[in-house]
Amino acid sequence: MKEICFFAGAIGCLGGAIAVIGLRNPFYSVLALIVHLISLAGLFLLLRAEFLAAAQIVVYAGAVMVLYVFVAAYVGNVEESLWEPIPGQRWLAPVLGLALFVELSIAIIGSGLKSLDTEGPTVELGFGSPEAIGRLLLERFLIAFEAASLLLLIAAVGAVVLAARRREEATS
Amino acid sequence: MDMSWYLVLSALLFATGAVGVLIRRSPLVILLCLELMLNAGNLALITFSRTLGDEEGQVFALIVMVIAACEVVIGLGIIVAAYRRRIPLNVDELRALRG
Amino acid sequence: MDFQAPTIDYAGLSPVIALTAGLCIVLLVGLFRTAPGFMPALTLSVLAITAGLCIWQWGENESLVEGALQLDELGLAAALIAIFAAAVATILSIREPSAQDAGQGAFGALLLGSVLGMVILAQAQNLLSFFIGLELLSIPLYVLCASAIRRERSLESGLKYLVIGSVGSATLLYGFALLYGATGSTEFGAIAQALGSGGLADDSLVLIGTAMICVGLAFKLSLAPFHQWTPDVYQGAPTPVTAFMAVATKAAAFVALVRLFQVALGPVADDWNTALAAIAVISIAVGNVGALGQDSVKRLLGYSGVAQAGYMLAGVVVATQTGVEALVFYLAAYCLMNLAIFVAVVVRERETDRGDDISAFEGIGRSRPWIAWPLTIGVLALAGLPGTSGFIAKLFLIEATVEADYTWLGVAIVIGTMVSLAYYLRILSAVWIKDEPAPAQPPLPAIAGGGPLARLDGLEEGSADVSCPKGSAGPLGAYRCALVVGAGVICAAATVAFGVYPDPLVDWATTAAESLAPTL
Amino acid sequence: MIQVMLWLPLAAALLACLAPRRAAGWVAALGAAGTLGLAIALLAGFDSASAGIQHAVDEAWIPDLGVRYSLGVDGISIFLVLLTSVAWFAATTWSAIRMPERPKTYFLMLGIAQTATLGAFISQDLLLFVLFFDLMLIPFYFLFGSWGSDHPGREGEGAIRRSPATIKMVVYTLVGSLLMLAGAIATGVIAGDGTPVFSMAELRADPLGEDSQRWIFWFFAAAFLVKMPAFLVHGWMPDAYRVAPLAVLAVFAAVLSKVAAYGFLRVVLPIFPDATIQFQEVILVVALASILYGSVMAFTQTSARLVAGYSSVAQLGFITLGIFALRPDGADGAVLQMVNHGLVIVPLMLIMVILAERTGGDDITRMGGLALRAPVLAALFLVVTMALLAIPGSANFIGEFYILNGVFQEKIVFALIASIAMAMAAYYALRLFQHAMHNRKRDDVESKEIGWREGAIVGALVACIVGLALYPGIVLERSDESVKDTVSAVQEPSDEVAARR
Repeated sequence: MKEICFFAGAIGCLGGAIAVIGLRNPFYSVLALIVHLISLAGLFLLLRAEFLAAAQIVVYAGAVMVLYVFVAAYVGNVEESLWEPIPGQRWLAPVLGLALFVELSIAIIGSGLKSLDTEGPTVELGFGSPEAIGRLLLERFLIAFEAASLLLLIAAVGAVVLAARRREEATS
Repeated sequence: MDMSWYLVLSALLFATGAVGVLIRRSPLVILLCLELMLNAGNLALITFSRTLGDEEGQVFALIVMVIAACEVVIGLGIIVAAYRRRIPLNVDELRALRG
Repeated sequence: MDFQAPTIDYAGLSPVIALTAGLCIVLLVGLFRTAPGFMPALTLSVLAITAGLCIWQWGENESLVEGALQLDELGLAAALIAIFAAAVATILSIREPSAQDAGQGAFGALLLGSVLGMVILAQAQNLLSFFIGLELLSIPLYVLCASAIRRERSLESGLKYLVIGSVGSATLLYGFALLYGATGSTEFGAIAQALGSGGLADDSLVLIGTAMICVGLAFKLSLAPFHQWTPDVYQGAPTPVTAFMAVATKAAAFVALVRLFQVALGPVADDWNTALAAIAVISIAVGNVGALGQDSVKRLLGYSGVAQAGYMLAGVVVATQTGVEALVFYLAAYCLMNLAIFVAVVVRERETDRGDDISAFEGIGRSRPWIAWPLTIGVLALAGLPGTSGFIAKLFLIEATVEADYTWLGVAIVIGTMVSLAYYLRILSAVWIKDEPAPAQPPLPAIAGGGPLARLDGLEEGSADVSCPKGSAGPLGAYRCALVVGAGVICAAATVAFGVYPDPLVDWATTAAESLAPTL
Repeated sequence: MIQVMLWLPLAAALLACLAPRRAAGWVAALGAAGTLGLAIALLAGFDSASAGIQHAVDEAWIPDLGVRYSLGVDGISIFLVLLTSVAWFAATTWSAIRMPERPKTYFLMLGIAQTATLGAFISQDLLLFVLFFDLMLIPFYFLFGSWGSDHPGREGEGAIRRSPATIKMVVYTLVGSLLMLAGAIATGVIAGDGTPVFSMAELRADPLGEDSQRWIFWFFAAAFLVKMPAFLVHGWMPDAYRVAPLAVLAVFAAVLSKVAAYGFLRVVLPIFPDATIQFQEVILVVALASILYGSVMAFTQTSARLVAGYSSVAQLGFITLGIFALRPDGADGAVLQMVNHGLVIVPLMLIMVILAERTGGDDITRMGGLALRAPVLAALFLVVTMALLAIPGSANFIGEFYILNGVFQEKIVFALIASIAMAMAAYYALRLFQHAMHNRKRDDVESKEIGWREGAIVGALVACIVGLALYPGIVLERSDESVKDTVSAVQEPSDEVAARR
């Protein structure tokens, strides 16, 4: 059962990812990323990260992607040209990507860590629950938590700075 | 399922994202590809968190989600600002800066 | 609920708290209409308070908030450098179009946010704080780079920086994930323990993870071959932002790098020091060669920054006490000399319509001694000539490399310096040898003949006015120009002073480096 | 006292910046005069029987790096200090009379340059020496660049512009200096145990291993040969000489090249004795090549500046030859010759200023006919020329004689070839004089007597030349002990080598 869930999630995840980089219309790419994100949330569930799975769906697939959709619609879904300025970049990039993948796979498979070849230790019931995560955030990772909230504030300020309409512009 | 499978999947996602950053020229899609790379990192973190049986990795992943959201906001902000000023944002055309 | 609040040493955390509070205050006050010059003054006072708190905490050495941050002299040293750079950038940003566009309040808040990120990054003692600090540093900078949204180049540079910076972050994150997976911890101390005890040192996860961390940080530190964004972003960003970015980011990121590599990855030093040495040499070569043909001073400084980062990396590679001392010394010296140059760039950018092109500096040796001298001293220091702190800094570094049996790295630094002379001298020859192009400026007052120390007959006659564009003359104008030029003069004077009497700065760097002593 | 002497020029120059524009030059000149006075006082208090360092000052400067602020003079450096003070006094006073544009910066640069040069001569710490050696160049970069003039160049070649010419000079010489910096640091670190040691005395007492010496030797030799300049690395010289302002060129040519020769004596011989012996012949060949090349070039040039420049190449070749004979008499001659050559070059350049003003350029084919109308100038020039060609009776003759004597006993072939070059020197010196003074006067040449103030400066310098010619012992007696001491480092092993053969 777990295997089936994993492969379903993995296929959705990877298919979404490949569609993101493969589709020429940015709008479709955004939709593909949503598929990817939802499948990923499923995998998170399999890994006993319930809270993160929920956050992934609510925050990411919900809020952030809506932003993407709006911008994609606003900027317009201009088709990307197939003309390539650096000849060979198209086939060079996959080669680099493949090399990266092989290298990472070697790292994973070649690792002497025993625990990687298991399904993971049994964990108690509360693992990955909002309570457990929240406790860590407020106890051990308080600084990171506060910094992250400040980061959100700064991002908001940044967005305002970038989006503000200037006087001259408004008049012209 | 062995945990290695999850990790290999995350490596694959990371590589896909990296390829996307390299071959795509629309900044919007490049932002999407950055998401892919960060998500790959998140998947790895959560997998390890499961392997090790402690939640640190999950907290890390949560913070990364926040960071990714912030990057998206700024990136989209720049794209919109550029669009409003009719600046073509094809990353390869950003060559006014090339010396 | 058995919730246990962490023990927080508020005194130790006070610089971080002061910056956070200051950021919010600046943001809120910025919403109201205030007298011009008030917002920068407010930002400056926040920075001053933070600097004061850093100095107050100097000498403390403890772990803060459950090991998230490490309060020690090394982190505080980086914080002080970043704060100084931010102060100069704030002064430079007064009347800067991009800051006006963004609103001085937002500009100040973003700047403070970035400084906060640097302070956290420099003190980070676990992977999570490290990562969030790095992002808190970078994200405001992306916005600041793009903040001159009327200029096409600024937006481009912001986007480019964002994309490349995020690629770096993602790579770093993946490296962190692998390291976490292999060692089972995010704390530097625990990671070092795990690496030191078991047979983990040669594990492929650790190796590849370390490699990805190197690459990710190399993106952030603009080390070759991950430097391509640097010249573009330096050129496109508003100059005060470039000045801040060039100096402060390096300081914070290098200190964080040295802490991460010495403390957490210390047991596997053999894995990374060859790789870092290779990156250092490539950066020295690429940066110096790239700078040769540049006409834009900001681009030139971008490439030279790549080379300088290569020099500094040598201090990390050697992994000795002297190496870290040399690194901290170099960072401080680099801060002073670079800012002296950027002051001149900002002034000339506003005075002429030639932007930051090297021709904008032609003949200013005659007409604008108050700008020309800081610029000259800064460039001489970057080139590592004696009589400036740049010389002592190079001396320190080379000595560290030779001591640690990396003589070839020292020789690489020397050869890089030789190449760099060619482009640094181009700036000087524009300043002192070429004549000022005929049109443009109105005839100048008698100060033209004054030397750098002709303070007495210079100041009243309006050396301040001389360095000002016509447009901003007004009650604030003269004052502001005195401030801008004064910042440059102070940086240059400090550069010379530490070149002649380096002891205080050496002691300072030594104290800072000693906080890593147990792990070296 | 030695400290006051070192920093006085800089202090005076800074003071000059505060002084009113008119007075700036005179303040600086006063500083130079004071320095000269102190240098003479140093000589007066000098104990000629001792070989060691006198008037020593030794304080920690950067303890963490092992760099010490360590000064002192011995029988070799005392005369070079004196030469420096004399040359700078002449040039500064001369400039004060003529008042360059932007005088404050000009005199500031001149002051920095003097302090740096004095520092190089009196520092007893290897890194301090390197620091001053590098620093020396920077003010000259500005002086050449800002106050020099573009040179029209010879026919068939384009104009020589200041900016590239000065950059070329700085890059050439600093490349050498930076290598030297690396070499110096390596020496200190290798010699030190934990903390590096840069004290010359300690380094001398405990030389490095032969392998280290071998490569570090070349780092130092490169710096010194470029600075001299020696043949093959002299590429910066012609352009820089042609664009430089002459009063500045006077001190530059007179003193800076001597720092390089002094460096061989002070640093290379004592600290790297094994390598010196090993590479003796290589350096001798370079020196000989410089002599021949310099002499040949000197009598084909039409620019008076280049005649002086190339003759310097030849003279420095001679001096190097003397030093690398590795015998006391050769080195004695080299020290004497350093002083002589410096003393000759300064008045030569200053006279050149006058000639250039009268004829509108430095082309010797355009000069001429001044001897009758300006007898004093001509007479002064004659004495200088005679000294330049080392006529018997001049101190230069004695210097060259000592050098040749030294080389003769060591390497006879080199000595024979070098003596040919002496004859060549006679030719180009006379050619210069004849063109400038005798030939028929051209119409556009204004032949006027030298002004009294300028005349006094040149006259005083010429008096020094004559004085030294009458009593060269003043130098030889005092420098002998130090020279012997210096050369002894390389002598014993050298004799061993000879014995083995």
